[in-house]
Amino acid sequence: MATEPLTEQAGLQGPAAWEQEAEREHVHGLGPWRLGLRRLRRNRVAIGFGVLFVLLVLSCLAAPLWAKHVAHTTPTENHLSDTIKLDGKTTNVVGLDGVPIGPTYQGEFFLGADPNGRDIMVRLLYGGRNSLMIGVVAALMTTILSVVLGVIAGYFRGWPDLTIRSLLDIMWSFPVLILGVALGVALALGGLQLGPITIGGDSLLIPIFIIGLVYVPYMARPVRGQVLALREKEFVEAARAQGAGPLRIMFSEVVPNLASTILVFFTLLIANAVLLESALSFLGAGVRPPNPSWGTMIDEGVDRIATAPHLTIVPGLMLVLTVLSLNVFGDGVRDALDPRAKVRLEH
Amino acid sequence: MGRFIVRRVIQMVLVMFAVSVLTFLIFNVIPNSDPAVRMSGRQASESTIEAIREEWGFNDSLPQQYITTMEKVITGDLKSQFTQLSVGKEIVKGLPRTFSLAIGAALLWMFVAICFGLYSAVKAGKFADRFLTIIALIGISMPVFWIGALANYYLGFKLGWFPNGGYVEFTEDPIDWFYHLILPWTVLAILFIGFYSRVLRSNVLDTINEDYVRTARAKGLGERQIMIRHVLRNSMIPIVTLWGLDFGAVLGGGAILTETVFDLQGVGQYTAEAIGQLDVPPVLAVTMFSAFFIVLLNAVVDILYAYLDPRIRLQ
Amino acid sequence: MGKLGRRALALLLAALSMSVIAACGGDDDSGDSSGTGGGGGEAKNGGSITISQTSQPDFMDPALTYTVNGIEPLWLVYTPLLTYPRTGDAEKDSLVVPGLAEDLPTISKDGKTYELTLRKGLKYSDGSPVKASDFEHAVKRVLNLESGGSAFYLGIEGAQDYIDADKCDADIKGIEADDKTGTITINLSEPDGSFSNVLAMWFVGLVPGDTPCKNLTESPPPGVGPYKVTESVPNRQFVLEKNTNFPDLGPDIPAGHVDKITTKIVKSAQRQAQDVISGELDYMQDPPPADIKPEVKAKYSDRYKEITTASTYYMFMNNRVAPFDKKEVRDAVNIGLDKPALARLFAGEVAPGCSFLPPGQPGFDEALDVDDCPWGNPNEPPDIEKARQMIKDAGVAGADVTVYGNNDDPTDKVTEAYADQLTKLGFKAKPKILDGGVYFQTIGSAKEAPQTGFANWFQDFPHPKNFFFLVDGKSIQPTNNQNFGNVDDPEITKGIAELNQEPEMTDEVAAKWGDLNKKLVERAWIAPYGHRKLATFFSERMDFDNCARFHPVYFNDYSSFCLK
Amino acid sequence: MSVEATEPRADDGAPGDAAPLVEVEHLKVFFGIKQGILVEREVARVHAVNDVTFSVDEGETLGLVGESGCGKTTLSRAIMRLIDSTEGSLRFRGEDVTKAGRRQMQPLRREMQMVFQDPFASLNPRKRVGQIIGMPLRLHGSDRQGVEPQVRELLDKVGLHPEHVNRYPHEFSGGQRQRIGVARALALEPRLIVLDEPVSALDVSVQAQIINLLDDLQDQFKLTYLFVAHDLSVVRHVSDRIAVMYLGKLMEVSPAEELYTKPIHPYTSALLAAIPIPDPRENRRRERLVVSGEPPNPINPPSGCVFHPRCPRATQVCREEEPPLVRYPNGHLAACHHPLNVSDAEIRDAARDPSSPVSAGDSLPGTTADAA
Amino acid sequence: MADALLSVEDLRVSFATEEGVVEAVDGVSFDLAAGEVLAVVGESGSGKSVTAMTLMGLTRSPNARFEGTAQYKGTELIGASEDELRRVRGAEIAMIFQDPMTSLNPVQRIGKQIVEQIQEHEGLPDQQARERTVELLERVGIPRARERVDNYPHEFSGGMRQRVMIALALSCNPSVLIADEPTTALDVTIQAQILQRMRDLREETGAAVILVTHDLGVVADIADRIAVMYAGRIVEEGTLDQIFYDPQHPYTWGLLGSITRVDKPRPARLPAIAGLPPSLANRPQGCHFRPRCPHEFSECSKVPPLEAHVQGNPEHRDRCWLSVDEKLAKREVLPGEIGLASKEHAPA
Repeated sequence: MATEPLTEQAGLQGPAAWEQEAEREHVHGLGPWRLGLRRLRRNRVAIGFGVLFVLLVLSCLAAPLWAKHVAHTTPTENHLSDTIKLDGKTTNVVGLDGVPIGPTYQGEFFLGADPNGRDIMVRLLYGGRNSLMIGVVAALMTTILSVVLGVIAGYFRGWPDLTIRSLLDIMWSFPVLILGVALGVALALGGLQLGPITIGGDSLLIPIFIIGLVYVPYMARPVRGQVLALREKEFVEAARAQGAGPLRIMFSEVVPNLASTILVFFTLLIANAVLLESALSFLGAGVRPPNPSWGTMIDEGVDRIATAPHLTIVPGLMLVLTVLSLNVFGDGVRDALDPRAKVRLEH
Repeated sequence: MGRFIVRRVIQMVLVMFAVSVLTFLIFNVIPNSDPAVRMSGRQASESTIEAIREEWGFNDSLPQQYITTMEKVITGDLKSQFTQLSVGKEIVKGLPRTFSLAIGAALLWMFVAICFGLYSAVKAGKFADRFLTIIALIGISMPVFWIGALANYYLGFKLGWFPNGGYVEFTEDPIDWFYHLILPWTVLAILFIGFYSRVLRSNVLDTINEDYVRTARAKGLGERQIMIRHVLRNSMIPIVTLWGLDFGAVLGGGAILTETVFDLQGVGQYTAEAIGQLDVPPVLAVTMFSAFFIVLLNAVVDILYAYLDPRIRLQ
Repeated sequence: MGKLGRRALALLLAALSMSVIAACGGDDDSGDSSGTGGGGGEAKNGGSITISQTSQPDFMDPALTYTVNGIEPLWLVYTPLLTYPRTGDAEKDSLVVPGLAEDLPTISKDGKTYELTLRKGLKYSDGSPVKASDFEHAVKRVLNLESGGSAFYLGIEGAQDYIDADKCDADIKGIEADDKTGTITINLSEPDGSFSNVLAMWFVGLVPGDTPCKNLTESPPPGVGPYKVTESVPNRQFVLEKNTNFPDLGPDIPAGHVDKITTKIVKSAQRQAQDVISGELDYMQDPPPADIKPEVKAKYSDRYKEITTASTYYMFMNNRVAPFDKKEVRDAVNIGLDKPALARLFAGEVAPGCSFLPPGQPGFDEALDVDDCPWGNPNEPPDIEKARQMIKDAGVAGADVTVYGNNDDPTDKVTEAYADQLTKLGFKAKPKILDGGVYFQTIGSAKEAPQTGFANWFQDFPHPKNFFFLVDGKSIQPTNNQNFGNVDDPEITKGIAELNQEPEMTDEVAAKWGDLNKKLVERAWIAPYGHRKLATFFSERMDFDNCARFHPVYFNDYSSFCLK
Repeated sequence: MSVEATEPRADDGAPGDAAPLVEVEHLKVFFGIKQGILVEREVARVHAVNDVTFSVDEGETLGLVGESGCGKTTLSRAIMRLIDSTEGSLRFRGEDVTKAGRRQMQPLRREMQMVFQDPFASLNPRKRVGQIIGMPLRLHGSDRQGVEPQVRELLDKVGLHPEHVNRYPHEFSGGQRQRIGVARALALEPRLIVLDEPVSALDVSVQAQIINLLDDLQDQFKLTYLFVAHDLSVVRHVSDRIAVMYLGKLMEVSPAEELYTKPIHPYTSALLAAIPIPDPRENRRRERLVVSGEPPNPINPPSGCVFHPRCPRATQVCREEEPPLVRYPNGHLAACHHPLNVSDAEIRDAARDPSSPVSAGDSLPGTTADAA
Repeated sequence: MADALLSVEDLRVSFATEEGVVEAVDGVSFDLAAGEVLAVVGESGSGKSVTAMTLMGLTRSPNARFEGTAQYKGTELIGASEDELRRVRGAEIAMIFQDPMTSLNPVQRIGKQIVEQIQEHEGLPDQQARERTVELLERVGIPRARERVDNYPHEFSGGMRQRVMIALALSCNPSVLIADEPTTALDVTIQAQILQRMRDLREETGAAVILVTHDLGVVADIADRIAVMYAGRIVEEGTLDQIFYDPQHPYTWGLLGSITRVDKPRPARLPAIAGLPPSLANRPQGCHFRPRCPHEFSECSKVPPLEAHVQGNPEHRDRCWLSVDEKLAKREVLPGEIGLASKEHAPA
């Protein structure tokens, strides 16, 4: 971490020979952050997708506005027997045979309706809030747990390390999705009791908890590895030589050096968490109806793929767009800051 | 090498033990509800719940409960609460299908990912690289069940290019077997291709800058030889570990979504159904089973790895 | 797994007892075919067909199976002492006739003793002779295996003692069988007007007396019936082949047409429908899924029909919990319930109605489902304004209501729609979707005290008793309660008790049940909204006109299937 | 060649005005090599530092020299109490700190500081220079406001601009960074500074600058240095005495100039001979003795004298008996059965030094030489 | 020089980096005669390694730009195609790298790595190539070479690996050997062994050597001629004795002066060059050494040419505006013994 990793990232780089010579006399070099930012800014695609992600988040946050002022409905309001004027013709929102209308591209039912006659656009935005919320909070949970565990294991070594590492190794042995599913099934009924806090089985906190947990090994292991490397750095020895205690060393010497890794992981974790949420929901072990999320919407839609393909395609595209924007942006951030961070995914 | 293998096998057994303990804890300790009630599924009477409690020993101490559970798993006495069918038998029945899916997909994704990753790395920074990068990222951004459902419906049913899901035994008709698996293989591979090609690309770029590659170049070797003998082989080593994990996961029924979408009725789909029914014993068994597969594959890969990379053996 | 696997379960398992028995095949709104065996020509014999089910039958064992997946094939393999005819005439087919018994039972005056005699010379499919004592053994298996059907046979004297003994070969005091004469005497501890129906259930289809007391799904025992099971691989397929040892039981109980029926388990209902369209499958046991149905109806109506079953879908309203403790509120819900809207969620698979008793049940009055419905014609939009006003008047507007439902398709959608309708009536309603696996258990718990929610029932046999226990004050329990709304109308409770004593279903008794039904509906104890339809869909090579017999109790009759 | 005579100095605490600042007695540092599944156990031990005894007096500079893997860096870390020693004792200004915990060390940290080898790794890249140099001050009680002027002063002392206080390490060159490292070590006005290869990562022209700086600071602040290096030519310029290590053991301890002119131990002599002289003619004149072989594995050090497998003078006794540290005139110690550059008389007068390893034999060179 | 084996003319190499364009090599010219040892000396960042590697085409990358020529036996190296270069690499010009720990492929047996090169250039059958490899390993002093040929690099110590690297470099009898800091990563006793071996081998093979190093001790040991580089340029070039005993450039003075020695009494104070090496991306105008030079004057803002100044020594060239006399006068100020020695050996 100490020397700037000159990476392969598109564009500028010196060959190995040059780096070797340059390595030792790096006068007035750029700081890792500045360098990262500069690289990132050059990566227009990544920036573009980053902006797209922000737009997606903003539009999901604006869901109530759309619902109230454009669609004139709520995410839960049924329009089973309603009709709507389309090109002057009166059309059932839901046909007698249960087939809902497709996209109208007008204010109401912009992206069509679901079998309950609910406005897909409205549900899409509200569902996005849930999906994104789960993604962000779960990623946050993973990050915090991983950093705490990784730092403790990497810094103290010995038995705390052995314990944490074994635990992570064991968790690592489970396929992400199956571990998620197992937890989902275990928690579906009674919910979770964490000390005095009880979380109901259909609470959104359950998928957050599950997703936040299953990715811990994927982040904690690299963090631990990095802490192990950092702890051998002379500046950590220097701090110890000056009498700094373990806590101070961890927080003021080690953790700041993890910042770029954390940032990279966080972005990519959100993407994976959103994706895992959809998979768990699809399997019935994630978000429980009636809470909408993109995963549950796809799950509901797949059954009507022949008569109402928009039910599957629309939330799926939204999901892909969101995850893709995070992945591209995250990839850009990684290339700019920490080219070696890797996240494994579910199947 | 012999010692290494023995050590690795002992380690594998220990990890499997730990995995079984963790699985047991997930199902019997974490939940906030009576495990007997959960286990008994739908329309259980008090007496059924009581019988299950008795059968699984939920009143006993935890270690005793663990032993009871493991006895059931190992002796194949584990039965679905829902169908009363032996979970072990059902898993065995699903294995050929799961293996067919896993092996084909794993070969496909490895092959394509190597091509993509290598090409991308060689063309780093150029248009081809950026294009492949975006393709790869799209690949890892698509939910398998979504793309699978769309492919199945549009390519399988609407256009009729492929069978509409389902599975044909290899022994019955190898060509039809292959034909039925093309879509599932492709869909499952898409995600891995995306991921592996990215990892390989970055590994290759790391390796290209290694001193020994410079040495190889200074030796006057051709670019192709350098890439294959020196760069690719060394870049592949970390990927083999990853591959072991993922291949193990898919072998062990990890491809729940793909199997379900294409109605392959392998171990994964069996799990998916059990989830839908909250049928605990199959989920417990598959969870343990798939982790065992990963642990096993991991050990195999490590041994392979020690063969590939002689440095490992000494550690 | 998405809905692919769940939807089929939904249909078949949503009912409390999971047994689905249809009635009244005449109520056929899909066209001219009445589905009788004698339509336009002669049914052809021979050939093999391949059909499909969405999920493995719960058990391939007559003593245990309690899902339509198992019953539909197995009732043709294991004929009980009494049975239902298979003639194609719906009315006739819902009346109990002698099966392996020579005649209908002789019932003692007090209604407690049933006497039957086994026909002579019967042979199981494996050639072994049928003995009178095999009946007792069949009952023993039901009781010993704690089958879901065991409750039906607890009325037999000594049944509980037998269960407590926990030994397969212990004696059931109330059953005496003489293998020489073939006489069978059954003593009940209390009279039971539906016991003949109970004796006609597949649970007690006769099996050899040495059949072990264990789940025989993987090697079903021989039985007496038009077909025998020759292969059973759980979750993959099972095969029925013609039973060459099937004795002549009279014209109303015919043998089958095709020689071999292979049933494949295909998890995706969509795939099944597509395969039936393309001819890879000849018949699907489930109705085509909502997604494919428009196409099926449009293009393949010549091999597709829908029949309303003896089932009722209703919302329970817990009258022990506010706000449904007020009659005005329950009235208002009945008025405001948008039945046609809910029917759309079933993609037309529900016939809107008001009656609790479904068509086909004695006492069913068709008028109650249409014009005589006290809450307005169920086929028309409700008077929401009126209902709103009533709720306002009752002073409960704005009350929080949690609406229970499960995640089976389309129950979840129904629940959400119902919650939305309650919201429109002035409540603050929120759906609570539980997993299908635990739903009925949860709402049957007094601790949970659910306010209102989804419920339904499919008949086990054509007797109103089979429906009325759902609203019987005596059946209220703290757990596993099936009277979800805690309905305890003194008059109705008393009426049920009295009518249960009637040994025979005379027109008079049926009319009395009808009165109870009307009272139940008028007093708004529950909010029924319709009866479920099922469908038959054949491949092109099947002879749809002559061979699609629909049985009022057991649905599609495989023994009628034939090729063109 | 005349040597500016360093006063003969008794090593074992002869009466002087000051007690030794650091005393290391029979210090051993072994690293366990752990292996195992889930539960790890020690399968082998690296004998990094193997029974070493010496002391550093106030104000002097002790050079500690040896090739990579000889244990010199481990020894310096052990003295700084950055790693635990396995056996032996460690005293700082008479106080036993062998097992001292962080609390006990805290006040002593003021007095002992360290400068590290790698100017890039020794400064936290995420912290500003001010924070880096200010950290020891903050740790020892200064408040935030009080620190900055001190930091500026320190920067000035080591030859950097005080304005650079808000810069990050990456804005400096290697030499400048090493100055920052020195400033950090100086912050608490310590008595002892352990310098771990402080110049080996620097270019020749910058090396000289840093060595000069260290020299100046020592004069200015009366510092005591423990100067660890692999390069005998660099050590020479700063050291009063030099200790030569090989495979975890002390081979020779000598006043600086005497070591270069009169190396007693064949290993020292080989080291000196191996250093190429940047003077072509001198080089051509010089007869170079190249030692063959490579240092053995410290997991399994050779028996007897650890240098015997490579030593041109090795005899049977070298394989069998570990030579004690023997005292020669001028406070010159060497652990060798077949010493160089000593007269017979000196051999006769030589005595076993108490700082010899416990496992060393008693035979002195004279006796064994006859035996050989 | 007409008889030069390798002739480099005005070589310029620049790289586009994150921090702008860096001129790593800025107009380097030298000739290498058959059998001679040319030492390229300089501190890190002086461009010495880049120069050496550029000759082999090892610095080629999309971000690099090259100007000038390098002729090897009439073949142009700088603009050569990869195929042409491949024929030269390993066979005609071979290279030894600094870090023996990373320069060998860790997952290939060392024998194979050498055989690979032999077969690439000479197409020998396996058995013959293997025999040659064993021979080579014996020649560089690896004991039990026949067994060890099948070992992996990690089974060798650093010194042994460097011997393997040398064997590898010599395997096709190259005419030019480029050794880039071959001993820097080694301990001093091992370094001595390697240097000795290199000296012996050089005599045996007669290969010309370009030795890239920062260590003047090594240079004094082995070199025939020296080129001193500073910030991308050669600032002084001459024979071993010329550079050591009659250095002309103030930077060379500083370099020689700041060396610590074990064979002479230590000076009270080390003579050091003041200031910092110039920033790589941002070098001073004119003479690059100007900011650190104690003798800087107005002329120094122009780039001094590399020319011979000392009479009668046309091969002794330097880049300094001072006249020879001025230098002689000023050099006395520097107390380095070697530099002073030149007085005794003043040009005749």
